[in-house]
Amino acid sequence: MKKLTCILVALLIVLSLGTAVNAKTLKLAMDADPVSLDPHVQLSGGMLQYSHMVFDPLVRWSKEMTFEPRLAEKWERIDENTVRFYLRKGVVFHSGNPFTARDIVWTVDRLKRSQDFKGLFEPFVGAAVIDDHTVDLITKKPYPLLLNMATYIFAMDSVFYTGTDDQGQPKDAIVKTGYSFANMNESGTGKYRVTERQQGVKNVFTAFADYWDTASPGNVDTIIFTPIKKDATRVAALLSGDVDFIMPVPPQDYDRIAGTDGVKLTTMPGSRVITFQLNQKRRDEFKNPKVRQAIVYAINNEGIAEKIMKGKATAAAQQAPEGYLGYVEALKPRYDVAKAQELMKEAGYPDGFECTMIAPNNRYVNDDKIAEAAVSMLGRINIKVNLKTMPKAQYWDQFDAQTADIQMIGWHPDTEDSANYTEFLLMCPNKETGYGQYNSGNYCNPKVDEIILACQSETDRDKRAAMLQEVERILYNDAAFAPLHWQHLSWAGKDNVNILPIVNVMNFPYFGDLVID
Amino acid sequence: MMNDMNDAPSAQTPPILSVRALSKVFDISGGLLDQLALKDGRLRRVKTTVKALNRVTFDIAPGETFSVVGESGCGKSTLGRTVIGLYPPNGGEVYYGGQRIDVLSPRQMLPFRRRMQMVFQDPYASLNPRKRVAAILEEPLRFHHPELTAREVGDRVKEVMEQVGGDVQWLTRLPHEFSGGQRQRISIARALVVDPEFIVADEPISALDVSIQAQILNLMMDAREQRGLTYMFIAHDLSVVAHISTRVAVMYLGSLCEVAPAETLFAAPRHPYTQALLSAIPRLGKKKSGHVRLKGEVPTPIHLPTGCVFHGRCRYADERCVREIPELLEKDGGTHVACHGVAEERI
Amino acid sequence: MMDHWQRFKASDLFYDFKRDKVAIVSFAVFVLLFVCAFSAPLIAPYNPYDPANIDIMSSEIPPVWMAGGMDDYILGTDAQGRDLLSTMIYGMRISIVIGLCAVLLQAVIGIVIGLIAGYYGGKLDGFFMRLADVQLSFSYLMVAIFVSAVLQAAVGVGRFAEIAVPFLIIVIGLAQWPQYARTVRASVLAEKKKEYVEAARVTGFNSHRIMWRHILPNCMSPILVLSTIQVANAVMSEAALSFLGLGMPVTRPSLGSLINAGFEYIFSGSWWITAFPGLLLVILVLAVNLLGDFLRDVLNPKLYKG
Amino acid sequence: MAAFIIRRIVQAFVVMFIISSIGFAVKHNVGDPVWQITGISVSKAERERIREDLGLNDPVYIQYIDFLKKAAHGDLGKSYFYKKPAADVILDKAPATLELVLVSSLIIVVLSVPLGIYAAIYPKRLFSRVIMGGSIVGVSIPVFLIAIMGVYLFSVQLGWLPSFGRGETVNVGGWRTGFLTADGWRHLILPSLSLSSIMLPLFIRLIRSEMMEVLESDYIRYAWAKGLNRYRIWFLHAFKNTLLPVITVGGVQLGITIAFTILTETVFQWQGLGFLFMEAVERSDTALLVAYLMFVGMIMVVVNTVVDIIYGVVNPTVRITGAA
Repeated sequence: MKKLTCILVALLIVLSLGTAVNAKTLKLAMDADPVSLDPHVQLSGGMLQYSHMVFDPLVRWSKEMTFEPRLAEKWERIDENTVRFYLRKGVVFHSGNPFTARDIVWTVDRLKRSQDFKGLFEPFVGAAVIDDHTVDLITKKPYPLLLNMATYIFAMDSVFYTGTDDQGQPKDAIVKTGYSFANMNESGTGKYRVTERQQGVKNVFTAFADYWDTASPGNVDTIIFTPIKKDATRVAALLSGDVDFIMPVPPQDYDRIAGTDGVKLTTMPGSRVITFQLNQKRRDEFKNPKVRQAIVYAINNEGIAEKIMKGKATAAAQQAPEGYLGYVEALKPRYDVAKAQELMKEAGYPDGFECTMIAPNNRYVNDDKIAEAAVSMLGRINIKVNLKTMPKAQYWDQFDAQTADIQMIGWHPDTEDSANYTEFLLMCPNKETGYGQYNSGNYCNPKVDEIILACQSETDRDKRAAMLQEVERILYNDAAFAPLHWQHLSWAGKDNVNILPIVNVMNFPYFGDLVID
Repeated sequence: MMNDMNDAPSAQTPPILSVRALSKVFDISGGLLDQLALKDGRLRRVKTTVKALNRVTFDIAPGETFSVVGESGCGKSTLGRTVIGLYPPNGGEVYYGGQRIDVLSPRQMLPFRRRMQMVFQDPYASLNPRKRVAAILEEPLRFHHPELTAREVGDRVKEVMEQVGGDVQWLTRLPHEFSGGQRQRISIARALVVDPEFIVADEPISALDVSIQAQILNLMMDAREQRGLTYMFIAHDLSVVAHISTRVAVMYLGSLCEVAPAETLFAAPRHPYTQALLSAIPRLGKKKSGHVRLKGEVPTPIHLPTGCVFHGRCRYADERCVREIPELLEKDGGTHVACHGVAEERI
Repeated sequence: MMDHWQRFKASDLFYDFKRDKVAIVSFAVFVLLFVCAFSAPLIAPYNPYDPANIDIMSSEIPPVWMAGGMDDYILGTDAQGRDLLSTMIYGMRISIVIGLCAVLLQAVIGIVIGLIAGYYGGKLDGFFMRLADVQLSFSYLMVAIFVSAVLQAAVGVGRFAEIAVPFLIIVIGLAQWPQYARTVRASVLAEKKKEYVEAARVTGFNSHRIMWRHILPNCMSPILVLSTIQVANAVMSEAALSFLGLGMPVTRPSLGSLINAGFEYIFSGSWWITAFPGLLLVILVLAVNLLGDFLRDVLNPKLYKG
Repeated sequence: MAAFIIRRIVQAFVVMFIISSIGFAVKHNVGDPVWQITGISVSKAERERIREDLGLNDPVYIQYIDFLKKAAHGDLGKSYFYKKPAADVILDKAPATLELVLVSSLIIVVLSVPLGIYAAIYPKRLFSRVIMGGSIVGVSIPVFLIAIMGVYLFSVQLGWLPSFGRGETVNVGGWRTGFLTADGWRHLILPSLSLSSIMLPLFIRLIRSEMMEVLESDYIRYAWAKGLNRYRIWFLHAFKNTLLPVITVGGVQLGITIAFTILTETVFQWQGLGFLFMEAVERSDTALLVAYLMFVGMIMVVVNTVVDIIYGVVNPTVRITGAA
């Protein structure tokens, strides 16, 4: 046994030496760089991608949507409100401080203070130290998504972030719009340290010498991360060899990249659903389910997925994609112009009507082109749509004010759970509870609300699935919204960059595990 | 202060035009910020002005040809333009036919516009290059006589055109198709077409060839005969003035030096400046006369000399001339002279 | 009318025109494009605004001579499945309308201000010219971005498609009036000194009449030359604004927004979506610029420099 | 001179005031920054709290007075995105744009002067016709089209030149320069060429027409009559006098060039002020917008002043108004 351990250790050392010798540099281009070095400043894809590079979560999603141990080696449910996590030993922060259970408690406390994360951690009472390497996560009531939330707990160095900085401000302050210690400095347990940062221009990540995960095959020593906002420029940068890896890839360039020697494209179905909401408060016509159905029938979302998304999108008929609890296989896209025209006639609008639509032009993949295509499609059933597309900076303001009759919105659940879609997009809008915050269609069905609220504390997986599927069926029959598709995720890189093993449906590439041949 | 011209301009007929103590100052200092200057370490506002006319007083009787002469820059053109109302005066009064006109609004001024006209110096600039001759002549007529029919307008234009020696065919052409002399005929026609009583002619022949000058002068004199016009004729050339004028005014640096009937003035100039000016005219049959040389240089109208504006260049000047501005006083034979020397009978 | 034509035929301008091959060709090209643009509903194979003609399934079809091209779509289709040729013709109509109207607006604003500033001078002149200086130093792009922000807030986003054309006309018109104002003012200052203006005043005409009927006609050559240059500029400005996403909405594309939309496809192999509108835009602008050059040579006006 | 300087300073203040008011008036229309700094699933109440903290709920005039007070002390507000004072961000990005404009201006000067002079001296030669023809084609191609074609040809197809960014930069006392590395220069080529493509044809034509006018003038004829060396006539006598209008126009055009950096920098992802401006618009980073406008306004006032002074120096017959 001892011998075996010796051999294993030796092997590990050789392996790690080997990786050290083969250290590679990755030139990476994404559409935006992290807005801060403080992972709690903003809940956004970009910040989570950054967090996975510099910090480690307790657990993380695997490709198969199961939980993979990271800082927590194992966990167990000890009562209906508590899960105990056994933490990895010998882990050190970039500052050199050892990682302990106190850091997790400190991090959860901070998450509950963070403006962006406090919503997600609302069901939690907090975390409790059992010993140096054991910690309990306690919720207020039975919570089915406790582990999902544990993927957001990226351990921060409580010692490093405690005290006051040279400007006299507390180091743990979460500041969105100005200077703070945490915005400018980091100490995580992750594979990479931030060694150079020119915001919006260039970020350099360098491998941390004392990183705990020596079993990882990753051999990238330095990541030079440049944000490139314009799709075409990002593609040009890859094609001209200026960068090794880009994400996301615009669909129109899929063929070009796939057909170019030396670079390759990787795509994967995603869980962000793109929809149109039909505002029943602004238009009486949309109160009529027949009109809503007619619109759903008129939109050729399979055509959009095939042509505008170049086949890299899955036409949707519901909110949750395959693999989610709420997914109902029987619900299929319903494109049928004749049926749509028939429905319009039945609803009493054979000559159609005129209405307005807004959509962002830089938020979702090809969002403006999708909207434009939908306008033509609705034209076929005599609904004349005035479309205005705008940058997302202006869009959310307009969306929130419900300035148009039809508004586009895409949604990806932070919880990776079906219920989250409905909670934000389709539950009756309620200022106090915050449900239906993005329900600009003002669809309101008490039955749906009731089921969703019930499944929030339903920990039985099968029962929950049945409830969530029921909701999808109701929404489908009501044509509560016009579904378009689930966006696929896309990455492209040079041939020697092994993209596929490190990417996942959340679009958090685990760069620590990246292998460059 | 007031001289006798004020009370009784003329014993016989009332004057058609009376000018009283007319002053005109041009401000050339630009905007507020341009006026700021550092002086003695302090920021001050400094205005720069050109004193173009200084208390000019005269009368013109109906039927006269009243000439104003002086070297270039002396303010004679400004005088003409101020009299006719192109420039608003800064002081003094202008009367036409006994009515004060310098204070009238453009609308009140309209009836006088028809009665007072002007002929300009440069025939190349005074006709609108974009308008056909017919339009140039018809526009004022239609403007002042909207009651006229197209035919009546056409007839009157043709009539005037013939009077100035033009051809009816000229009417369809553009100004650039004509010679300078022809243009000046058109200019005169434009002035005549509204049937005025009084015309300010601002050096109307000085831009023309010598051979043409006489034709134009004759044309103007004929028009005076036929229409009973009164002229205020501005010139820098005394020899031209000599045989057409009834009276002549001599100007120097914005002030009148001497106003006298033409014959008197040319026979016996009283003011030292007039004397110098006349001595410069070459005359046929006369041998080199005693050419009066002036000393010094012409001062600028920005920094006007004290006292008599001419004192710096006058060989008769004394201490009073430096101190006190001489007034235009009547001497014998209808001559008015502004000179202390003449008044004191030193000269 | 005949009379005018006869006179025009006899004029220097026409004489020079007849002898200048480049001018003839560019004039012919411009007239051709102009006629095409305004007879769009007659000559375009499809109506790109009619949803019945747009099928997403026939998007990105290459031009007819390329593999995969279809006879129905001579120059291929764009990313939405619109016939590119028809869309370009309609788009050109929008570009030309915006270009001409924006110049008209600039000209009206600029001429009025230039005339007033030049004729009255003084404080008014100082004010307008400082305003022009300030605005010129910001160029139309920045002015347009701000004006568009204000106007969009004023009309609400929902109805933007309906007001996009007048909106762009106003943006470009407001952004470039100083060019006219300065040129006109310079000419007015020169003309004002001429005696024909004094003659008009002596006749008793009011300032209004003198400015518009006497001075303005004499400032026409620089205005004419400037206008040709400005039409070219306005078409380019519209393209630039559309390129930045501030221009025509995607459903009623101008040449500029077509180029912008196509830019995203340039690496994907669907080069025609950008290339043909781009080429058309360059030809249109070039024709107008060459005409402007010809006019400048013939009329030889003093343009305000800068 | 003193009055001239005072006048310019007053003018600068007026310009700054106008710009800041306009910037302020419209800043609420470019979007709500709170949406940019929070994740999408953050609750409405939380968002409202942030808005309150940032003072965005105050009436606009109060915000404006607040801004003016701070601006008087040189504080132009804080960029939400960069989490730094807006003035710092501007100064940080200015070198990139200034270097780009500088290189473009150099290209323009180096090419337009000889070409313009040549076309003026030998107007009938074939090469002159090529220059003039090329220049009119040049003005007719939108700058973004040239930039796109440049990227497509030289970066993607041929792979000779980088397609975006500034490349390797060196920080010299806070000025991040691309002039000191070969990589930096390689990255400068395409952006500076496409930026200069707007002004180069205009300058060639301007120099040509001014030079031709001067060559027609009496004193040049007189110089020929005197039998002076032709190069002396062309370059010493004629060119010196064509410089004057070129300088004036150059000053005005510099402003337009700076504005055009918006287009060029957008295509090339050049991390300068133009790019910053478009990003600030897209992110509704309003403090940055106002600061950018004021900075550009400031540059324009300074440039205009310098041009006027140079004008006065080169041409002593022109008196700068108010000069004592």
